[in-house]
Amino acid sequence: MTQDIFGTKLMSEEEAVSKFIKNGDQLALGGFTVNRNPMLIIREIIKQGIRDLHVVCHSHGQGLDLLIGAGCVSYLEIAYGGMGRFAPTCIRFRKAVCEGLIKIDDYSNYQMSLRFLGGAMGLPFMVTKSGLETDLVKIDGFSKEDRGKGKIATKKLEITRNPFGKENDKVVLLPSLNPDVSIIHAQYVGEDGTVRIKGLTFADLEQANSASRVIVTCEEILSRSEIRKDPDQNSLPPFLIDAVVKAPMAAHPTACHYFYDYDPAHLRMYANMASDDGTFERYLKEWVYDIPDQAAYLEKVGLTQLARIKADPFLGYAPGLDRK
Amino acid sequence: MTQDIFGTKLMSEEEAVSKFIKNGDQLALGGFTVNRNPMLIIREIIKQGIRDLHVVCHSHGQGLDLLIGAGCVSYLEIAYGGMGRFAPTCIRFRKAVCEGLIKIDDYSNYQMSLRFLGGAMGLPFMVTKSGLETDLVKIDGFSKEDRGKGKIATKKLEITRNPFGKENDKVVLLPSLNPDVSIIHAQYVGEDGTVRIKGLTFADLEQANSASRVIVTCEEILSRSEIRKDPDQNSLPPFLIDAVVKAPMAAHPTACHYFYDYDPAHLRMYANMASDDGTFERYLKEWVYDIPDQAAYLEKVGLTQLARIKADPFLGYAPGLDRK
Amino acid sequence: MTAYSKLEMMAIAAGRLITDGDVVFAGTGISMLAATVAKRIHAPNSVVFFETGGIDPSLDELPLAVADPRVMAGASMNSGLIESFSLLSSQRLRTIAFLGAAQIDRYGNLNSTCLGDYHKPTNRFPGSGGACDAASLASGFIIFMEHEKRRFVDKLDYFTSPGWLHGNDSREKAGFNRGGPMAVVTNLGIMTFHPSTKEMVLSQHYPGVSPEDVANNTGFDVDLSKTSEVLPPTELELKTLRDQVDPQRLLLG
Amino acid sequence: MTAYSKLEMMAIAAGRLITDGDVVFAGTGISMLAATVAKRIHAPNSVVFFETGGIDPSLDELPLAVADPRVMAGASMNSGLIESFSLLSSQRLRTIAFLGAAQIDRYGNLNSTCLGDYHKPTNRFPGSGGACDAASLASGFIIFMEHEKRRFVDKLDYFTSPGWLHGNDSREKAGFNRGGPMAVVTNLGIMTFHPSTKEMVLSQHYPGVSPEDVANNTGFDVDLSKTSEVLPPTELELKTLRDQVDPQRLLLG
Repeated sequence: MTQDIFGTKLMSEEEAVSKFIKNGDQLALGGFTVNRNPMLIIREIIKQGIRDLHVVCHSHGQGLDLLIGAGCVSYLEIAYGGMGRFAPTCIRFRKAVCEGLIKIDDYSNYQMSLRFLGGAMGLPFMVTKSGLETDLVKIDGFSKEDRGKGKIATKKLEITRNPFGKENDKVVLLPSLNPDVSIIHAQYVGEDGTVRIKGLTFADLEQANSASRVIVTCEEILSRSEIRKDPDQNSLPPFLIDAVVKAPMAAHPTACHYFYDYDPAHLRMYANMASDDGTFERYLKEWVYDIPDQAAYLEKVGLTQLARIKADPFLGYAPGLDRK
Repeated sequence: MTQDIFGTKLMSEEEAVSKFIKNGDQLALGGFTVNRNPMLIIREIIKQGIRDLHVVCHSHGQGLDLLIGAGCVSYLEIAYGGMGRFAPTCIRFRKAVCEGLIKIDDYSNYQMSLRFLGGAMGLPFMVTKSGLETDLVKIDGFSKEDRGKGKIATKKLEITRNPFGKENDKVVLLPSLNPDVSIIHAQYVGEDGTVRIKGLTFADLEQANSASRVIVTCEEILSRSEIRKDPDQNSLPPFLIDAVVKAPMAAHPTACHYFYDYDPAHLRMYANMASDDGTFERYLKEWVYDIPDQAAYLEKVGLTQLARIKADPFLGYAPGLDRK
Repeated sequence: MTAYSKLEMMAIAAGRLITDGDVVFAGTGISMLAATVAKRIHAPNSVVFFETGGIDPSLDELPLAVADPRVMAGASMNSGLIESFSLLSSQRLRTIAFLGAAQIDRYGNLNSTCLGDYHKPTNRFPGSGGACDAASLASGFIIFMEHEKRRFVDKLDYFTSPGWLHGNDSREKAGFNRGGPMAVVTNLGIMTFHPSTKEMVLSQHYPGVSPEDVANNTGFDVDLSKTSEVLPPTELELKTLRDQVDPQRLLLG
Repeated sequence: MTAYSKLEMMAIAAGRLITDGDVVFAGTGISMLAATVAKRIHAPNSVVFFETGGIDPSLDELPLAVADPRVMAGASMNSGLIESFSLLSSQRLRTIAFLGAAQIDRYGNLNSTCLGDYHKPTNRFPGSGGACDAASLASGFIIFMEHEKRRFVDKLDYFTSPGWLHGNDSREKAGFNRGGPMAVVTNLGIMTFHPSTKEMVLSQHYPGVSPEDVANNTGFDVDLSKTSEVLPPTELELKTLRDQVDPQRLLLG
């Protein structure tokens, strides 16, 4: 029987970030816009002043915007930066791109997911027909000088002919991604380190399988026998996981299926505060820098609001929640 | 609410095969050696005298051997034909290959799985480093005349350079597969047509997602509300399924996790009978042609033997089963 | 006759373009309304799925984002992006996508990325997300747009998602094996594409809108000669939309 | 000292090559015995997984095939072939595979496909299965063989799984970015490969076996100059193998 996570992988968010994330790392963000963003780890990255991150993701919202706004990101490969009706375009993201504060390269969601899958499968590249002729394949967001540096691919992509098809059968080859670190939030981790994600997995599994190091925050720790009772439901094996942080509601203000809904009140407040440099700094101070730990964070959110977003155990979300 | 399977997709094995499988089809076999072979459908194919099949699979055993032995197969793309200790090499398979009764082209398990995945993802080809320099990539099992005919790929594969890597970074490109028909056996199908496979999925999902038509046999039909209570556990959506055949133990003599183990006595008997043309014909007569339906088949297996291989509901197999 | 809003007209008009059995790749907002109203009225066997991996959820409450937990409840399957885009690409299905954009050109090519130069944009939008994928891979797609000159442009600032490219057979020649824009549903009417040239034409205008209103709000020439007035929403359509699709009035307001 | 069989010696000798933390791609038969005895003795944090998708099952009973339901019980995860071969390829893991074959050459290249001409073989074996994949993609692999001249051949009838190819740096030059055969465990001893030429050398012979026995059963010249006698199975190794790994004596007989 392999060793359990106690005394080895189970640790605080502070230890997880200081041990496994450093300046300049290529970082894959788990979750998708309003769901299962690894917010606790993102706040900890900001608190530890980690800089010059090269973020790779598909469609991201809250966590990404905070990370960019706090000045942690230098390079970004992305398909979508938005928060639905709360911020159709992520606010600090938009500002950073328009002001040239970060270097950005655009792909599509499938393209980015395929790049993670390619990395996870140990393949050098993946193929798609998505994006032929568009600026996604014609405009390189990164400079020639940046190409090949660190984890930046030597080329954005390559257009070639399908050797099994006809003359016009062109395809796009996409370089696989193998990020330094993947951060994800899961509902459950077993005492043995097995990870179980409920609801949609987005590209979290491809990201974790492709990364050199993986940090998982979770709502609950299950016993070894409990999590191994139905192995069909499990998502990642222990030997790919470097750090497990037990932290209920670590995805707040984004949702975590079966545990809590997204927090419309917080997301509206964030959108308001993010739209001005001064109030954004205040948000960072009040909700990141001045918060010692997750318990204090949840205190600040407040029991009333936490009760509002508590998920129905069968539906997985908070029915009737005021989302206007 | 979409319509349910009653009166539309739920049908007998006879109807499923006559409606959806025809001479010359490219057929993907679900399961893996001793597990979840779609035996009922395979026996029905044999009974209906379907010929000239082009079988594509990875590692297959019982179902494949029977299909080859009965003379239904003309072309075979495969990675492995064996039944573990019961027949280290499949017996009728070996005979057919050595006697030139079928045309065969060898790939590896990952290569075949990638080809199904590529088809499932709508990609024209997949890339791998597996097999460089070996005869798997150097020897084409099919003739030049056969290449491009029907569903046979125009080329077995293509060796090229990884455009994102260094000089020697060679890779193998594999043409994707989109079989005419995929046949799989599942534990559960919902009244809505949703399929749930328990235990290992092998490449069944990639096969079903890549095929033009899909036939599923199952142990049990679940109500719509039951199968949709936990959508995370489901394997295939209704709109990819053409026929559902409710047939308990339709994978016998191979195993079906949580329902029954493989049947060592039957597999030994088969291996003995398959090794001689005369006794093999007798096996076909007794166990295929003379059996009117699944109920009669199970009667012939006998209650005592069915009880021996009945799976423990927690372990998923029959503990202590005599497997020597 | 019951009064209705432009949003209701758009959702219902777009929903009518869905046929029974379609596998619909939906976004949020108006596309959710369109897909759901179609499913509840004339296309009961159409299925809605989301790029995030949610396949055929019960949609008892309207999701406000494609990653809303409401796309996971009562679903046939919960999976992930790879599985969802694989389905989108499936050659055996008729997959229809709903897309929005910041800019569109006469061939239905879309920009949802930025205004100005890509490297120093004057405005930035969220980006492709799955839009480029849906436009590239689905059997067809339907676009929602506000009808304004600055959005219907002669040349896109950035080319995010492929429509009919340069018209005629250029899409096929570029390597796409199916798909292309079917219609543009705006607040003024429904635009389609000429069968051979693939140039945008006005197909239907809403009651109270004149073909000239469309021309005046389009940044390129558009053929007005074949337009007719749209059938306004029926009582059933309006009632379904209001009572069953968005009873919380999250989108209908 | 307790008597032991050649099979027990082979399983234990191979098990000793596993280091703690290895992620072991196991087949059935002797490789199951080797992997499991290693895990229960000196490599508790090694993990066994199967090409079929079973990851770290409890193995309370020995599986007789990689698709045996016993590779699904008490596992960390049940997945499928794609997931399993992805893990095998993972660049962050040390993945070690156990393989068998019908023929091997001096560079550890393997044949598990056929004898005679591929198109008209005199005998047919099951084929690659995952062997070519493991030999191509794992961090390293260990081969089990019966030591016979007809199996240790100068030239393979069919080349299924890549070892050191033509020796020296030919494997790297061919495009493989890691891996290669580490050892061949036979019923006579343990063969390894010369660090630079990659030719097979006799590394250890079993008690009661002479280096000449190895030479007489090998179809090509093999360097015997560096061999030493293998440490026979310890009491703990034998007891673990017999009482915990295969108490049903399915493989030990």
